[in-house]
Amino acid sequence: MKLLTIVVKPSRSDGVKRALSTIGTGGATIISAQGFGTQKGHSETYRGASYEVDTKPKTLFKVACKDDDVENIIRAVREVANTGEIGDGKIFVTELNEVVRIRTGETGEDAIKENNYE
Amino acid sequence: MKLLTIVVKPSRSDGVKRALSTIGTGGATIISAQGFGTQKGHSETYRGASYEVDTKPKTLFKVACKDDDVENIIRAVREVANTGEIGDGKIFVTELNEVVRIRTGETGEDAIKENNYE
Amino acid sequence: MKLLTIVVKPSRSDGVKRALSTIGTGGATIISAQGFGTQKGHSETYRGASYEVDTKPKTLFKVACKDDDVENIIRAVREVANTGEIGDGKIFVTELNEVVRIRTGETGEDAIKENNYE
Amino acid sequence: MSELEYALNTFYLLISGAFVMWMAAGFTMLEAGLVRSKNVSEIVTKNLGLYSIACVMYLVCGFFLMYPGDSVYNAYFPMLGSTWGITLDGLTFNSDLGYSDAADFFFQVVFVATAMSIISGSVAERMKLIPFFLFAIVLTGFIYPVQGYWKWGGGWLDAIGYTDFAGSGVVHLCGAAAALAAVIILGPRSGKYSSDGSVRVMRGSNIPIAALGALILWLGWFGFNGGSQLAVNDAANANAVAQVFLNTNASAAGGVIGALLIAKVLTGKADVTMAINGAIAGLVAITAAPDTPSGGLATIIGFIGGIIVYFSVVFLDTVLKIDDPVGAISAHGTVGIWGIMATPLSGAGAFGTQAVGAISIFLWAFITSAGTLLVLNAIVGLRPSEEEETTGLDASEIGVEAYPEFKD
Amino acid sequence: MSELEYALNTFYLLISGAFVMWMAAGFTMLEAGLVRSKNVSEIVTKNLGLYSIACVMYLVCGFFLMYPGDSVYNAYFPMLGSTWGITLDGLTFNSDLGYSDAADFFFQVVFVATAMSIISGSVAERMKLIPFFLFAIVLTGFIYPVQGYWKWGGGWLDAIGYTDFAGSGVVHLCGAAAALAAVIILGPRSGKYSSDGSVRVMRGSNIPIAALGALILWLGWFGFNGGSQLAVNDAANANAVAQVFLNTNASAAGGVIGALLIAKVLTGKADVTMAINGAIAGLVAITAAPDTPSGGLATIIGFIGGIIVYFSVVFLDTVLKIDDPVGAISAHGTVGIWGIMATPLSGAGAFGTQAVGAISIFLWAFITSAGTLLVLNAIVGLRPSEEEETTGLDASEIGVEAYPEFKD
Amino acid sequence: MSELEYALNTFYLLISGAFVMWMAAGFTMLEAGLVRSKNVSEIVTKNLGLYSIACVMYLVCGFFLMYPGDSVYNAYFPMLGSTWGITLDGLTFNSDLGYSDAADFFFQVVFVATAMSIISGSVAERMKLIPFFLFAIVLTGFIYPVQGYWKWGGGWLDAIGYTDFAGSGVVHLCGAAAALAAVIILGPRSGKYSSDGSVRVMRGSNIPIAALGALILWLGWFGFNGGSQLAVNDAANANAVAQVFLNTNASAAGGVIGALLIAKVLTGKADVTMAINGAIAGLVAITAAPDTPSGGLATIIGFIGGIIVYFSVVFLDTVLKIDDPVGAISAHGTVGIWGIMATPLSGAGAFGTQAVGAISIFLWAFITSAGTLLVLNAIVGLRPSEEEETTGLDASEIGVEAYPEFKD
Ligand SMILES: Nc1ncnc2c1ncn2[C@@H]1O[C@H](COP(=O)(O)OP(=O)(O)O)[C@@H](O)[C@H]1O
Ligand SMILES: Nc1ncnc2c1ncn2[C@@H]1O[C@H](COP(=O)(O)OP(=O)(O)O)[C@@H](O)[C@H]1O
Ligand SMILES: Nc1ncnc2c1ncn2[C@@H]1O[C@H](COP(=O)(O)OP(=O)(O)O)[C@@H](O)[C@H]1O
Repeated sequence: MKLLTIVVKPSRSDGVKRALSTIGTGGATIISAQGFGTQKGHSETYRGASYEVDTKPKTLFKVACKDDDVENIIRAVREVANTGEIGDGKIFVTELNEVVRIRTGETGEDAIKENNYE
Repeated sequence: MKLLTIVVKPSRSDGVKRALSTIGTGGATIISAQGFGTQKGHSETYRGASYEVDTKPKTLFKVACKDDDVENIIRAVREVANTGEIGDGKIFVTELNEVVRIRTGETGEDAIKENNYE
Repeated sequence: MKLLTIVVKPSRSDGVKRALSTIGTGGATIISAQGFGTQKGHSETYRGASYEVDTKPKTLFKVACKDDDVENIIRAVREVANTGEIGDGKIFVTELNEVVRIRTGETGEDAIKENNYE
Repeated sequence: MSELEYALNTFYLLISGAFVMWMAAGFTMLEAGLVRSKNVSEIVTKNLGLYSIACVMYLVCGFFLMYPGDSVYNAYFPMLGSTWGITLDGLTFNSDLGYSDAADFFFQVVFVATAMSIISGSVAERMKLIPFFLFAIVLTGFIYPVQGYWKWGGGWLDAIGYTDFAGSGVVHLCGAAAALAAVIILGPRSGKYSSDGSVRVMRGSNIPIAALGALILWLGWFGFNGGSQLAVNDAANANAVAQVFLNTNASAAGGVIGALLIAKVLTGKADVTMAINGAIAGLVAITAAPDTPSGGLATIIGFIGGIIVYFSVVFLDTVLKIDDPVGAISAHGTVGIWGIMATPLSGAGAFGTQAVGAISIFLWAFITSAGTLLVLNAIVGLRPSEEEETTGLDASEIGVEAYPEFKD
Repeated sequence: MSELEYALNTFYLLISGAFVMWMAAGFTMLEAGLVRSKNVSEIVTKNLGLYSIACVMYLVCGFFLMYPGDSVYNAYFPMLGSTWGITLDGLTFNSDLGYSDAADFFFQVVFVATAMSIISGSVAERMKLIPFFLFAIVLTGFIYPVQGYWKWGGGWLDAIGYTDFAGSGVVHLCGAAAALAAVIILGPRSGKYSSDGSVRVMRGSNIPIAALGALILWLGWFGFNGGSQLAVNDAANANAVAQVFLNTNASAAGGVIGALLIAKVLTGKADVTMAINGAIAGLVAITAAPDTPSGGLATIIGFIGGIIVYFSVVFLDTVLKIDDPVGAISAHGTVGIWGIMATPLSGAGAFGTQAVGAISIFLWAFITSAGTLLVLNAIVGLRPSEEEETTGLDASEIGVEAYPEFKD
Repeated sequence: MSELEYALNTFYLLISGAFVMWMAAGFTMLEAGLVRSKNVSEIVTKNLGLYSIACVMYLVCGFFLMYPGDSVYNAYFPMLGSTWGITLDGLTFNSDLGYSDAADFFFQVVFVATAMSIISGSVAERMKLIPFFLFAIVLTGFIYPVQGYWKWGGGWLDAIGYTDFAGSGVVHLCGAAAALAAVIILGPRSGKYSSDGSVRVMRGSNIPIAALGALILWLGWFGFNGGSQLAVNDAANANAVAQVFLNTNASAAGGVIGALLIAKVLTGKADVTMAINGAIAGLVAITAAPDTPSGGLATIIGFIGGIIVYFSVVFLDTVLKIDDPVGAISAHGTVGIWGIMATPLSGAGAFGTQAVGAISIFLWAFITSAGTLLVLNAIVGLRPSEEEETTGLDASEIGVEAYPEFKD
């Protein structure tokens, strides 16, 4: 399994959520973040003094998935989050040794399979 | 070493903190998050128009630990965070190559051992 | 490539940002967090009743980098974030299988190389 | 009239005016609380600016346009003049008027600002600052005074017997009609209505200050309605002012109950933003005749106002797709009409005349506002770019985040 | 009395009443600032609703119950009547009363709302909306007016010489006694006290608006106490009103200093929430006799009030485990008793009579409230489910988050 | 003068005083909105505390120092006395004064608090509570009353014909001069200016409550200026009060427009914090002579005040590196001087005399404040440790976070 860390512009966050639901990853965990990269900050004025805003707001998704799904997810995320403008974000792929579903104790791929309870 | 990413309901977050302290992981880093999974959102009304809340608040813990502690921590977390209801959360286990304690420069397991300074 | 998770005191966060920019990691993603470890909380009084604050505010950086840069980054971060006081934070190093730049679809080290577009 | 009576009347008008000035804070808080946080600094700026512009324009030409004395050449358009140079030297013991001219001006000027405040809420989150202020100049210097003259300056609406004690029509419907024109011309906020017809909810960012805004308006309304008796120097006037206070309060209470009840019954939740709109609705509804109903009837007029505002908000938002972030068109417009038409219930005004008043004020404000806004749109453009709107107007127009330390 | 004097008195009562109405905003902000953010919309709704209910109930029956004129059949329970139909036609130059009946009603109605506002803070975060509003109907329509009649309507407490200028007892202690009954019946907020007896601190979510609330109350209190002289038409009355303003302000200042000082000395920190409670304590303490003490004595009465409120809050919270999120029982109840008992210090009232007043008001309000609440609990249930309480009442009752964009 | 006139004057002074008391809420909100969230509880506490201290000190000695009657031994230092024991028994129909002595005291005491409120904003985020309160004792009990006596108590500034209707100098410049001394002695907030000379921007945490603060001040100023006529019992006085209301409002409006316009022209953004400072600047500018200019001239005086405050804020912050978080020194000091010097524009006061007034008040307040603060610094230390300052004074001084649930 893999653990994806997806960083996108906040305005694309709803799209990513929908894309992930459609693919059926079973879920995601979402965090507000700030980022910088090729995209630099910009300068603002406050009470006549100027200052640098050196980061931009981003949304970070943690998604656990089967190895096979990685490609699909990357494609789907790129589709909705790629505006062609600098600062669109990155996808980081890391190895996931194990997952546990707290409620049931299921492990491995079972733990992230969408289940039909309720 | 392993890096655990633990996602739980916010109401269980105090319990998880206590459980981790008891086991003596040496520490944790905690982040507010939103999540979706088997547990879907629900719909709300605002000024007569209804809308979907598609995520639920969650709390995310990052915990670095020795390989041997993984099992213990999973058990302890499940004990406090398992309400039997859908949405209780997941534990993700990934390999941790190296840790550095910024203050001392210690690395490896030493860096996450609780130390008695102060 | 490696994915570093760097936890520091919020007051050091600007310094870390500057250090990363100087080294030229190409970027970082930053998240507000709370932490505990060797450094415990402290007790406060509110309306005559005392309570425990069991965590301290921290800032978490996610930085993807080439294997060669890890050492440099650790050194640079320690330089700005090490106050010698307990609670200065940790650096966690994990393996990064793959990175994708959402905008261009570039992968691997290209995806995190600062590029000159714009 | 003795000098002392004159003095008491003047003092009473000044205190009333100060209460109405306070309504500027009410609108500012209400609107700041009901928009998203990325547009809060901008709406605050608009409110501070529009109030200031109203004060200057009314001094430059508005007051004289509205109260031209004998110099009016006809009953429709008054003659232009100026009160810019008003000084203490020119003020004497004006016992015909019964209070100081300067107090009169002050009491009137805060009303203009109220009318304009209604508009800022409706166009929130998507109208640029410069055209908004240019429009404020036209509305407060011209559009408002002309129809104000029709009724309070002794024009034709007054002549036919149209009743409007403190301005359900002259102030509230006028402002709401201008707001409606603006909202139609601007279109909804970006992302508010999807192509599939579904409505995206954009929630207010700070409910307690929105409620504070409503409570400020409630307090200010005692000056708004209570001061409109214009005299408190004998028993008859004092009794009238007292009845006005009693009824204004009763109607607002009725409005809260009406809106809360209907929201709870229809959705199961006691939507606090509807309670807020309900309070304002109750206040607007009683404004056309706060002196004549009994306390009980005032409560009922407000209660019905609260129910009307609920349905009007939902209907505009989800059926007509008219995007009014704070519900001002419903609270001041729809309910303003209810207030005007309800005066005959307590024997004040006749149904037909009231209808003529409502229609003519609505048309005048709607048409002149639409015209002005279309011209402004052609010259400077009313809307920010979509990018600016998505990022929030605080960043592009003001450069100051409202809550820089609170994550969103 | 001349018509002009009558007019001035009426105007003075109306302005005083408007200031007291403003206290509704004070309680709303105070309580919204001192609860956790997940219950802010709910407490705002309760405050808007309770004020409105108080206005209607007092119009329907409360006023007449409290001021029944000759029609009372005994000194304990006045006869029921109605002021629902009060209109301008019925108002004449009532020179016996000295001011307009309508102004009188308005000034009285805002007092009822104050009494009820005290309760909403104490039951915050854990009482359902519907039973709260039902209780508000009973308290404002019956419980408050009956004991109000005892003193201000000419009942037995007045006859025995109990002194209560503006209502340390009739308003504040009455509200606090009802609050105490409610808090005992409801129990503490879920999670507040652990089984091991330790107290969990639940911090207020917005300190500046809590402070704003206290400052609004401070301002409103000039109407509350200042208006209770009921006349300002000659030198003696004017001097009395002036002394009341001076003393009310001095006592509030003393309260802030007392509470801050004791907090700083005992905990090393100048707890701002205690300063807020201290201000209110100072105001409550002076309310029983704001006209008789010197400015210096008023300061000391407030100062002691500030110290009392500190210890009362801590004692209720940590020893008695009575969970009062905003400290209302302490500020209005404990300090209300102090205010009643302190009147002899400036020669007003006798110790014994004051004690009879405090005890009888407390018992009446406590017992009738407890009874009503137990009945409501049996019928509709007072508390939300634990799940709802943990999630916050904004979600389950109102459907509107107070601060949807600020993370918590 | 009849008793009724006396009564009306007294009532008018009391209401005016209540409006000025309300300015305490204005300063509290303004300052709470313009500091960073980690210092919000602290600044709220300072404001509640300083107001209370001002009330006590003025009662103990300030009032008598400022208005010593015949007992003054020279025109520079009045004799010490006390109003601590002021009671109703001592109040009679004082027809020479024309209003109740107690009302006079109340109206004066709220002015002292205003002067002290100016200072709290300037020293925000870096001055410890205890020395701040000790300084408040000295300023409100001694520094302010002495120069107040010079003008309003019949001292030498009054004798030479210095004009200061409501206190551009006596209140605002006095407060700002003390603030300047404090800011220079304290130094800038830690991290504000880097060694390379660059300025670090520290943004206000809550813009809507800062705007609310400005609007509260605007309302309160009607009492501040309007009440300073001290009588409203005949046509001449009533007209004067009315003109004062009109001009105060016009000048504030001018100030908003001036500051917004210059900000927009120079930076492209309509900085809302400058609009807020502009409103206050307009109010301060007109305060020295709100009765004599025409409405138009008042607007222009305010407009220029708005432009001055903009440049003054930027100049102090970026050139002189005087760190004034809320811009109080500019709004009350720089613009206070403008107000004093502008009175001859409407024929009130002579240029030279006004300059003498401004300079003497400035020097007195600056020097005595600096002396007091240096002594306090030596004894208790004015500044918290750098660690405490970085963490925020809420944690170290108050123990209560202002917004515990909103992440930063
Ligand atoms: N090396 C990195 N490590 C972690 N996050 C990064 C890194 N580089 C960029 N990011 C994240 O991706 C976001 C977009 O990257 P950026 O380089 O600005 O644009 P683009 O990916 O379009 O070239 C950044 O704001 C940051 O959140
Ligand atoms: N594939 C996933 N990747 C990352 N986080 C997930 C994933 N699936 C679920 N989560 C997180 O776990 C939480 C609970 O998961 P959910 O499937 O709703 O319930 P349960 O684990 O009880 O079946 C989610 O809200 C989300 O934060
Ligand atoms: N085992 C751990 N897993 C994850 N984060 C940790 C762990 N231990 C410490 N941290 C993080 O590092 C921060 C500093 O650690 P701490 O042990 O208090 O001080 P130090 O590193 O100086 O010894 C903590 O507040 C927490 O955010």
